[in-house]
Order: sequence, then structure tokens, then C-alpha cells
Amino acid sequence: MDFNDTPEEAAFRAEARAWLEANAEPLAPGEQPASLEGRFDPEMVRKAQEWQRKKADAGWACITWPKEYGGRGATPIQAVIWSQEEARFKTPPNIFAIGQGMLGPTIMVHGTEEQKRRYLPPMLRGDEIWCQLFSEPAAGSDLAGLRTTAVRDGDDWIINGQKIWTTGAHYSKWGMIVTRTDPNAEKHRGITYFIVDMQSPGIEIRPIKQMNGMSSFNEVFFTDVRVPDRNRIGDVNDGWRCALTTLMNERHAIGGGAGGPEFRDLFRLARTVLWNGKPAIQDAGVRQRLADFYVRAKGLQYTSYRVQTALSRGQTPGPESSIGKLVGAPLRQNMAAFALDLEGAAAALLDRKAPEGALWQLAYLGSPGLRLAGGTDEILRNIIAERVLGLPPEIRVDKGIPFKDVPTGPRP
Amino acid sequence: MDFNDTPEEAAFRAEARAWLEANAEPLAPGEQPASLEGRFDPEMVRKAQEWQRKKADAGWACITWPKEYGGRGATPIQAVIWSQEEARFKTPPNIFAIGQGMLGPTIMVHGTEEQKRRYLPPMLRGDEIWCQLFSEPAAGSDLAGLRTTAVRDGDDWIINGQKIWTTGAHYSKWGMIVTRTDPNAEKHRGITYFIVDMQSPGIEIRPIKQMNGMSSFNEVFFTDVRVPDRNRIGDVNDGWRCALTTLMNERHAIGGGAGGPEFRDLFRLARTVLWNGKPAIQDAGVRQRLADFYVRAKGLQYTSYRVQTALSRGQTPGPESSIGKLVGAPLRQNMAAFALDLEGAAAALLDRKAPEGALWQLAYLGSPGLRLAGGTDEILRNIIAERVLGLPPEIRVDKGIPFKDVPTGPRP
Amino acid sequence: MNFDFSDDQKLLRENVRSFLAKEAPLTLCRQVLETDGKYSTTLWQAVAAQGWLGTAIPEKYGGAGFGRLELAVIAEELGRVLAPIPFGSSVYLASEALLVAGTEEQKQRYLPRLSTGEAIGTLAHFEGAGDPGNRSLKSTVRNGKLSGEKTPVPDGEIADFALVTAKSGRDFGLAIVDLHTREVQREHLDSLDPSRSVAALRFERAPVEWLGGRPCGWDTLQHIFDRAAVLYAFEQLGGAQRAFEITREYTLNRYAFGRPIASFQALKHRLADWYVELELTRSNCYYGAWALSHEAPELAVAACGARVSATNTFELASKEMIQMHGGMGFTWEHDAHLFYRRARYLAAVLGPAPVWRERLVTCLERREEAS
Amino acid sequence: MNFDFSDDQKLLRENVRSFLAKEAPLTLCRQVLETDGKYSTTLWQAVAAQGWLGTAIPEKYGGAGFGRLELAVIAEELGRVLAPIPFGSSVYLASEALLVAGTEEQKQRYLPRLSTGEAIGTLAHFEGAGDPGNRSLKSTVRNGKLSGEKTPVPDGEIADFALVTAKSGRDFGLAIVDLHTREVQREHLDSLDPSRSVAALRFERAPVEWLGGRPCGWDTLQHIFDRAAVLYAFEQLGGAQRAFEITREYTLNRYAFGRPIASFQALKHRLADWYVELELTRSNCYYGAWALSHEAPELAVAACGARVSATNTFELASKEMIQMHGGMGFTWEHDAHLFYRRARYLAAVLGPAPVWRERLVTCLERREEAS
Repeated sequence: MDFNDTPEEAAFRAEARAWLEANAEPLAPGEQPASLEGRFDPEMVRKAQEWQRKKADAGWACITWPKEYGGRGATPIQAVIWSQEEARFKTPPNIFAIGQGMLGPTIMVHGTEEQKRRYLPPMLRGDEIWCQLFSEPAAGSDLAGLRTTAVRDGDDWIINGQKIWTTGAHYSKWGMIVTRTDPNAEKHRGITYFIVDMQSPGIEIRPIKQMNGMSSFNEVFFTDVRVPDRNRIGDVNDGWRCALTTLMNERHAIGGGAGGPEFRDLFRLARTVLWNGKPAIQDAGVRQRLADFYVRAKGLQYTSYRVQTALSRGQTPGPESSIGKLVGAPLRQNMAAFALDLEGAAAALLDRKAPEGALWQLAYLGSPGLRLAGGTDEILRNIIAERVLGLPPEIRVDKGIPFKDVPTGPRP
Repeated sequence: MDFNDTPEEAAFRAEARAWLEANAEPLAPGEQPASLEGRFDPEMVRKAQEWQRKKADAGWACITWPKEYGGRGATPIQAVIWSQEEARFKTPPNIFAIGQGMLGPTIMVHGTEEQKRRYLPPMLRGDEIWCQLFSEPAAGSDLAGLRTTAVRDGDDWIINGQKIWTTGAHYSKWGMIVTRTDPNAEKHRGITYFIVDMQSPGIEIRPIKQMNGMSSFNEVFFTDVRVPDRNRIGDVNDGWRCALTTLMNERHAIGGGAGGPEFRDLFRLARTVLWNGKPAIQDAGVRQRLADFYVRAKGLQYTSYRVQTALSRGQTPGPESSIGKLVGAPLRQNMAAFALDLEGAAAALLDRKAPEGALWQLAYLGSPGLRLAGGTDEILRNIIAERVLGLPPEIRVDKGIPFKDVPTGPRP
Repeated sequence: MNFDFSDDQKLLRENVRSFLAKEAPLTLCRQVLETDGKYSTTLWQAVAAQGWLGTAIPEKYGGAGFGRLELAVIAEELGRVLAPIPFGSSVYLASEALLVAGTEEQKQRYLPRLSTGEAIGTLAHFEGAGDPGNRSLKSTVRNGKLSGEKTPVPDGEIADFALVTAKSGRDFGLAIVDLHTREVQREHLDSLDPSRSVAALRFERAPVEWLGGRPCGWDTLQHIFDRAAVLYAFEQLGGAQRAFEITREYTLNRYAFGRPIASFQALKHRLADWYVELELTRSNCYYGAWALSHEAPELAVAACGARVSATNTFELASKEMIQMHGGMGFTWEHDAHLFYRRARYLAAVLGPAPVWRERLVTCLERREEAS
Repeated sequence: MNFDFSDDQKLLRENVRSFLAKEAPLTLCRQVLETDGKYSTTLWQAVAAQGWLGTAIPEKYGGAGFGRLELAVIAEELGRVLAPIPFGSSVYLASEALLVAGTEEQKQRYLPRLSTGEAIGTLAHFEGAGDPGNRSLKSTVRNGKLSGEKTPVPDGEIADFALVTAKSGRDFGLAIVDLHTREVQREHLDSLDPSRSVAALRFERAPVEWLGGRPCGWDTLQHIFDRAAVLYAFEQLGGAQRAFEITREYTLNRYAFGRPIASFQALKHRLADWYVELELTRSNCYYGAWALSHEAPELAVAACGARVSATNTFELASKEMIQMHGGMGFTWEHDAHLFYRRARYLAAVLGPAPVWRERLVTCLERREEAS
């Protein structure tokens, strides 16, 4: 048991670090990496694309992808090492993650050879940015309850409906959309998956303002939007199977809420904030809470070491890889709540004058979103219970009947 | 807002207290009342019957019952006052509660006039003790899943099967039993309710040893036990409706785990046990925990004042009356766990040399039972959710099919 | 046993509730929050016109002469609608402090204007992050002049006067300061709950007089905070209860997988637990109200109990409200964040929650030692 | 990154598990528990014959010369079967203490007999309820004679010798005491977990020598406890994991309302949460094992982390095991209470859990100040 690279890993790490040092600037100590959250300006998109192209030219983009699409066929542990190293440098926010992490892999599995050749290389280079059009106002955790329709019209399909929680819709070239193509079929059987040009007429994009004032997501409205049949992924009415591939990759794309304060920040706060003239950390009650937070945060970190170890050994990581967000998101919220307790009355400030520049106020306002985005706590528990522990699935009242007959609200 | 009796209540309380003072000995300060838990000896049963007869003769038994059966038609608040006053005196454990609290009321609602006249007066006087034969090994929370059968044979019924968690089976004259009389009917529709003579041939009673070493319950085995049809309560196959009346009264009969240590005992322990030479209560972490326990324990106590207030005003108490056991049982377990934390290594002793004579060790071993008996935490949450909050019932896969076809285990 | 509000008080509640349903929909809170309007002057005037500001102020000072039970009833209802007004600062803190510790002259000077809402008062105690104990308080009064900085001060931007905690040599007291004088600088601070305004106040030799005519001592501040804690606890209870009602309704009407989401035990059992917390908190609040209205020696313990319980429960409620609403609950447009912010504001306004737990146990120890 | 046991260690685990499946079914634990037999001599001899007692003892002292990772593997397996033997007292405490702080002569004298199981050792530190700090310890050594009382002492009734914490003037050390001498009185105490024996030991001028030849100081005791904490944490993890597996199986096979009870989210989601706690604890335990096996400066922090995590999780597991088994889980016949008792025994054996949390933060502060 140790934390060292194997000789091969060490060599790969050195190679990655050498290239990064030659092409990027390291983060200063304590400096936070650029966050995806917040408003996008075109300049930031341009810089992100520039960096992505530079990586692609040198063979450092999507390194696990096959060489024919621009990757280098790297192993999963090499991908981990690369991202560890890249995280030490000042880089633009990664606006390509959804495409490269979820949609590209879906195309690789379900796309035609022509689709792969057309879409994957510019996705890898960042020339074309992608967004995901899955959730709907009435289809969140119950994604297969989607109602956006696609109706065949000659060689095209006509799409109508509304999608929501779409990251980056306004700067994306392409979107991957799931639509209902047969409302008379069972819920999961009448769904078809398309690639849609986000500049098509009939698409309207509205940013969603979150409770923390940020806008990371959009609503996207479709009114008679035309998509050619050649943009279909998989067979007609077989889209749910393709969508599952996308969702399986989502866990990798959405982390445990990277960025934002961590245990060490809480520890620092407890050492600096004063209660009746003494640092709060001198209070034994504060210490009890700190210990529990520490153990939880470290448990999560060491669990990621176990996952890396499996990858390093060429094994598939065990189910422990699925606990990250379920532990991390509530932990962030609870640490923030406790930090605000420590701050006392000053917790009421969302102001530059707040302790630590309102670090914990912002975390408190942002953390509820972490518990919802990319699978709610409740959905994650169901996934762990069913897929990891083999417990029975939920009893379904929406199976075995046509989708249009599935209840969607209380009877009047 | 005050905590005073109304003039009528005060008069009633004075009357009750006067009789008790003349007929019983007050508990010494700090003395615990006799507990139901533990082994029964015939002498204790005899003393309990003696006390009950004394009360009955003076009109202080089952005071809310109608006068015709020996009660005095008292109001619910008078019953509360009486039991508050009686609790201040040294009395034998109440071995009649199940009969008087649950079964008597059921007979009053569903019994024939003849049954009422035959059974209620000796029940009230304690001449005949009753037990309840509901749960079965495979029918606990799902009580209606019972499999004990009763088959008609002329004027009699023949009962076969096994009941469990029966308090006082070995000293009871009568039992109230729910049986399956039509396995082809839907689960809740083929059940019939009987009074069974516990001295009948074919009944075998075995005490259950609990994890804390006590034996408060029994298993009762029925082999071809004969019950005359005149002992039937309610119609054939209509027993579930009668059983619901019994269960509705169960909440009143089973308290929040009376007896055993309380917050003040925890407070005392924290003030006396030493950590590095200082009382543990000087540790701020201990104080934080104590505060939370106090608030919870008091919240429960003040809630009972609200219930009493409603009764005092002649109103039906609100749903707040249903939270007692759900809060009290886990609170007991958590307080015990914390008390053992305070004791440190000595927590490992279940010995007269343990701190406070192993008060908290015994509470820790006993409290899991409180969370299960008389409705598990989970069943209580369902009851609150459905009956109090009006949330939807569970989806049932055991309805609309004959009982015999309800799945009872994994398919082989 | 009479541990509930009276029929008259329940009637008052109904009246207050239906009045606020009209005058203070959640859109009003949102409006103040979004426009940074400090507070709703229209609601303030409407509430003043109802006489609620003087609920517990004796008639001779222009109040209605009711008791604290009536004030608790109103507080719960204001909590339900997240009322965007300086009610707490001006009534629970400033008016109550004057009633408890003011000289007759001070009462006559301030209370009538507080009852009508002409004047807004507040209490300024905190000096930045953490908790300033008796030992570490920095603001000082010398020769009748106050110097120091207080932050955050609830409604400090809009109040006309403040009771400011300060040391004077070894003494401690509450100094009454007119906030319109030159020697007071006010600075707007962005609030975590912008429907409730906070400010920094800087005093440079501002002329003051002591509340009660002389330094009142630390225990009086604790007593004032205890009284306020009970009333704030009713606001917290009201907010938590309203969040529960909105959420329960939503889970019954929101369908997923062909079922109302309230039918999933994951939510159903948590709603049951949430209900249980509300009932326990309500009981603790009632006990606080009893102790407050009876000036009972149990007040300190009762106030700490009500505050700890209500703070926990409003935090739980505001978290669960968002979580059970799913993604919609995280949007700006949804009302859930109004509750989430208010819960935090009310948790902060009387200092760190752990300090209240600590104090509760201190009170229990004192009681034990006295007995 | 190599943060897992090696293939050899995993093979060891398989061997240990299948050996214990035969030699130490839960009925063995129950048998000791019900007969108050102090420990299973047959299992003790079998374990000794496997060489496990000397796993981490160098060959020159008669051990197998493996490392602490192998010992951790064995500890987890012993935890899974709730082994009713004095393995922890004799191996994690006595043997490790001798290895860490004994003189060469002491090692040669005791370790060979400890490896074979001929001798059983233990460590006697606690003096009744609470936690005896350096300041308040009462046992003393004067002129090479120990006086005092230790209670509870794990396996004090069956051990041949004990390392006893004691003061000598201002010094603190561990005194080695032969428990068969007249000057030692042993008293059986009833254990909360009667499958693990505890006793009171009274010393009246019992002849001793210091572990290491002289008073070793308080830090050495802490270090010995840290090492033991990691190994006990693996026992706790094993117990919690086994409780989980039994319970998961039960909820799949127990039907109510026509469905396996595992299909109700009330249990399903709690099983998921329980699984999460097991994984977090496993990771913290691994970190402890790494630090222990590398004699890393992080050992103190790692040991506190493993202990806090494992103690919490075994308590949770043993509670949930009973609750999810329903009424049957509360019976004497069911194995759930064996886990419930063992969880408490292991939580108690190294002193109060809050003290471990406190110490964790102290270690973090020291690290911070050093950096």
C-alpha cells in the first residue's frame, strides 16, 4: 500500500507535466481554478476553444478516445493522471465536458460510421460545442416521462416541446435531444434520439436564473424545429437505450461538486473567527463537529484513491465510485451551514465584508443545486440500492400502458 | 396560557388524590414505579388483581367506561388526571392495560349485548385478565398477512397456527384472536375475530427471551383449538374491521416507553462522570449534545401538555398526539448511546459496578424494542404521513387477489 | 391544563392571517428582495395601522396593551409570509428592551413613536464575525460619547435610533443613539436575505444616553435577547410551517413515474419526520411564550429551548423545501430560496446557534445548583 | 496509486475467511456469551496454530514477520465473525506495545509466548467511568511496586500479564505486571458483551518493571492506542460489513404486503446510506492501515479518523440490523444483539468516542502549526 505511481504512470505524468509547463501557467498557491458557473462571455468561449485546439494538436485532448478520432487510446488511469496535472494549471473552464464526456461516447456506441467521422473530430478539437437536451419541466428524475414530440415529415422530423437544465445551449453548435415519437407505445419504447443544430429556426433559448443568482442552465423551446433523419442516433423508438448510454457516462462528467470551499477552509475559519475573544476552535463542541466533517471529507478522498488504484491495476472500479456526489453534495451544504453558525450574526452578510469574502454564504446558496443536478440524492440512493446492492426496483405503475395514459397529475 | 387545572379538574384531582392517599402508599422521591417488564410471579398477579378490585369497588377502575359496566363515564381529561395521580403511588404493575385499553373498547363497539355483559365487568374488576393474539411470525407490520386459520365445525371453530408477541398469555383467562377464515378472499376480507379461552386444550405458550434478557412476550401455538361460535366478535370474514378498532386503541395503551432513564439522568451522569479529572459536562461538545437532547425531550413533554389541553377543553386532541413513540423511542436509544460514550471504557460493563448501576447499559439494550413494539418507526411514519398529512397510501400489490396468491417470499 | 392559545388569541391569528394573505403575499417579499428596497413601507404602514407594532406596549405609551401571547401570534403569522419589514428589530428588540430596562422618561419618549411606526428602532450588538462576549466587546462609551463599529446591524440602514451595546470602563450597558446624527456613519451591506436589510454602523464620539440611565449590565442584554428569541422563534416556526405546507402540496400534485411524488417513501417518511419536528418546535415555542408572558424564572431556559428548536427546524424546512421541489426549487423564480435565505437570516440575527445551546446548558446548571 | 491490499493480502483474506467460516460461526460467539466462558479456548488455539497471533511479530521473536497490513486483514475477518477471543488485548495492545516500547530483553521474554498463544497479555488503563487523563490517573508505582485499581480491563480475568498505566511521581509509564502474583486481585465483571470478558484488577504493592525500562511518557501510551485503534477499526469495519450483509439478505427474503421489504424506500434508501458509510469507513481504515504499516507521521490523524469513522459506522450498523429485522431482531435467539453488544464493547475498549474526536482535531492543529 502506497500512494506512488507505477514506473509507467510516473513516466506518463512527467510527459504530461512537461507539456503543460511548456504551454500553460501554473496556478498560484491557493488560487482557484476557473469555474464553469457564472455568465459566459464570448471571449471566454474563444479562449476555451483555443486551449482545446492546442491540446488537440499535441495529442492531449480526449486522450482515452481512439486515435482515429484524434485521441491517443489512453487508459483510464492515464486520464486521471492527465486531469490531475491539468488541474494544477491555469486553464479556461471546460465547456466541452458534456459533449466529450457524455455525448461523444454515446455517438461512439450508437452512431453510424458516418456520424462518428462527421461529429467526433470537431467535438474533440472544441471547434463544435455540444449541449444535452434531456430534462423537461415535467420530466426530471423521471426522465423517460419526456413529452417533447418529434413527428416524421418526409426525410425530416419536426420537433415541438420544451427542454430544461441545458448547460451551454447558447454557445453550442449541436444538441443531443430525446423526443417522444410514439405516445401510444409504452413509456420507454416510443422515444427517439436526435442530433439537432442549435442554430435551427424555431429554437429559443432562455437562461434560467438560479437561486444563487447564477445562470448555468437554460430553458430551450422548440417550435416546429426541423431535423433531418440522418441526424437520428439509433433506431426510431429505440432512443431510450441510447439515452441510457449517455446517462451512464453522466456520473463521470459531473463530479462531486468540484470548486468551492473544502474542509481546510472550514478549519481555517474555525481557527480565525472569535467567540468571546477566543478562536471558535477552542470550543470543544466546534471540535466535535470538525472531527466528523474531517472524517467524512477524507473518507471521500481516500475512496477516490481506491478508485484510482483499481484503474491503475487495469480493473473496473467497484461500486464505491458511485458515492461521490451523494456524500459530497450534502457534506458541502452541511459544512456551509456549520460555517455560518460559526460566523454568527455575520452569516447574514452576502457582502464583500462578510467573513472570507462570503465564501460560505455562496457555498450555502449553491450547494442545494449540487444535491439536485445530475441526479437528485434520492435518485442516487435508488441507483446504489438497485445497481450496487441488487435491491428490488421500484414498483412501476407507468409500465405496460401507453405513455399517453400514464397519470401526470391528480384527477380533477 | 397556564398549567393549572380548571376548578372542575381541581375538584376531581382532589377527590382522586384523597382516595389514593387513603388506600395506597406514595412513591418515595426518586422511586421508580413498578415496571411491566421482567418475570411475572403469581404473587404479583394476585396483588395486581387485589388493587384492581379495590379500585373497582370504589368506582376508580376504567373510569371512562359507562356506568353499566362498572365505570363512571368520566371524561378523557379526568382519565389523564386519574392516571397522573395514580402514578404518584406505589401500585402493582398494570397487567390489565391490554384488555381494558384495547380489547374492552373493541367489545363495546363490535360485541353483542350478551358479550358486553358477560366480559366487560370482570375485565374491569381484573377478575379475568386478557391478552391479544394478533401478530404472527410472518405477519408483523403487515398484520393482515396473518395465516392462523379458523375452520367451521358445527357450532364451533377449529383454530390452528401460531401467534407471537403476546404479552401476558400465561396468566390470561381470555385472548382476542384474529384468524383467517377464507384464504380465497382478498387479504383483508377473509379474517374473523374470536374470543378464545386461554385454558383450552391445544394451546401452548412459550415465553420469548428478548435481547436484553427479559421476557415480556410469548409465542402462542394453536393446535386444533376449539372455540364456540358465540365467542365470535363481529361477522364472519369481517374481523379486519374489528381489529382496526383494537389497533386504533393501541396507541393509547402503549406509551412512549415510560420507565427507564430520562434527560435528568443523562444530565446527572454528565455532571458526575470525569474526563481527565473534570466533569464531562465541562466539555463544550458534551454541552451541545445535552442541549439538543433537552430540547427534544421537552418538546415531547410540552406536546403532551397540548394534548391534555385539548382534552381539558373537551376537544379531540390533534395529530400531535401520534408523535410520542416515534420521537421517544429513538430519543431513548440515542441518549443511551451518548451516555455510554460519556462513560468511556466503563460502558462495557453490564454489572452492578457499572456507572449508575448499569442504568444506561440496560436502556441501550432495551430501547431497540421500543422502536419495534406497538408499531415500528417505519409504520408510525406511514401512519402520520397517511392519516395526519393525507399523503397517498402505499401502492399495494397484495390487493385485488386471493390471499393465498399473495407472494410470501422470493420465487425459487 | 391550559397550554394553548385562547379562543380570542386564535381569532386574532385568523384575522392576522387573512389580513396578511392580502397585504403580504410572497410576491411582496420577492419584490423587496429583488429591488433591494430595504423594506416594504406599504406593509409597514399597514401593519402600523393595525396597531400590531404596539401590541405589547401598554396603553399609556400609545400601545394596545395586549400581552406577549398576542405578540407571539402575530410573530408566527409574519414568519409565515416572510414579511419584509423591520418588525423584529423595532418590536422584539427595541421596544421590548425599552419596556424592560428603559427609564420612565425613555419609555415616554420612544414607545409612542415605536407603536405608531413613526420611529424604527433596532439593537446593535455584533462586531463582525463570531460572537462578541462581555470580555471582547470593543465599542466604548466615554464621557457620554460612543465610539466603535457594529456589523451587521439588522435594519441599521433604516432605523431612527439604535440601542448599542458598549463598555464603559468595566461596566457594560446599552447606549441609545440617534442614528441621524453626524457622528454616525451608516453603510449598506448586501444581505444574504435581501428582503431583510443589514448595515454597518460606525460611531465616532456619537452622543448617547444609557438605556435605563446607567450601564445596565450584561445580564440585562441576555434577558433582552431571551425575550426576542422567543418572538423570533415564532417567526421561525411560522416560516417552517409555511414551507412545509407549500411542499406537501407540491408533492401531492407533482407526478413522476405515473405517481404523485408524495407516494414515494423517500419523501413520504421525510415529510412525516418534518411534521414531527414542527410539532416539537411548536411545543417548545409555546413554552417560551408561556414563560415570556408570565415573566417566569424559567424564561432563560425556555427561550434557549425555543430558539434552538426553531432554528434547527427552520433550517431543516428550508433545505427540504428545495430538495423536494427538485430542480425547480433551485431556481430564482421559485419561492423556496426566500425561505432558505430567511431561515439563515433569522438564525444569524441573534448570534451563533451553538452559543445558544451552550447557554441553555449553563441555565440548566444554574437551576440545578439553585435547587 | 496503490491504495488497496495486494493480491497476496487478498489471498490471505480469503484463507482467513474460509478458515473462520468453519472454526468461528456466530454460534461460537453465542456459546461463549451464553455460558459466560470468558473466551473460546478452542478458537484461541486454532488461531494460534495458524500463526495469526504473531503475524506482525518479527521471526526472531517467534512471529511470522509479516506487517500490519496482514494484521489488518485478519482483524477485519475476526470482526466479521465476532470472534470470542482476546486477540485485541493480546495482539493489538500487549504485543504491539512491547514491539514499540519494550526493551530487547522484554521482547525476548514475552513476544515468543504471545505469538504462540501460551501467554495472553492485555493493557490496563481505565479506572472506572469516564476517561483518566494524564492529570487524574490514580495508579502509582513506588519503589518498583504498583498500587491501584483498574476497571474495566479487557480480558483481565484471563490474561497472564498486563501493561498497567501508572504514575511515578511526575512520570508516567506502563508497568508490566504478572497477574498470577498474590499482590494482584482479579474480579470478574459482567460484560455488556459477554462474549468478550472484562475484569477489575486491584494491585497492592505488586512487583513490576517498566515497559522499556523506565517510565515511557504519556505520548507513548497515545501512540500505542493509535496503533491499536487502527486494528480495532478493522474489527469494527468487519462487524459492520457482516451486519449489513445479513440484513440485506433478510430484507430481500422477508415479505410484507406481498413484497420483499427491501423494496420499500424506507429500507432501501437506508441500506444505500449504510453502504455509503461502510465505503467511507473502509477508506478511512485503509488510510489508517497505510499509516500504521509505514510508521508514517500521519499515524495519529489517520488512527483517530479510522476510529471515529469505524465506531460511528458499527453503531449505525448494529442499530439498523435490529430495526430492519423487526421484532425478530429484538429476540435473544437472533444474532442481531451479538453485533449490537460487540459494537458497544469495541466502542468502549479504547475510551470515550468524543475524546477521539477531540484528539483528532488536536492532531490537525499540531500539523497545521508545524507546517
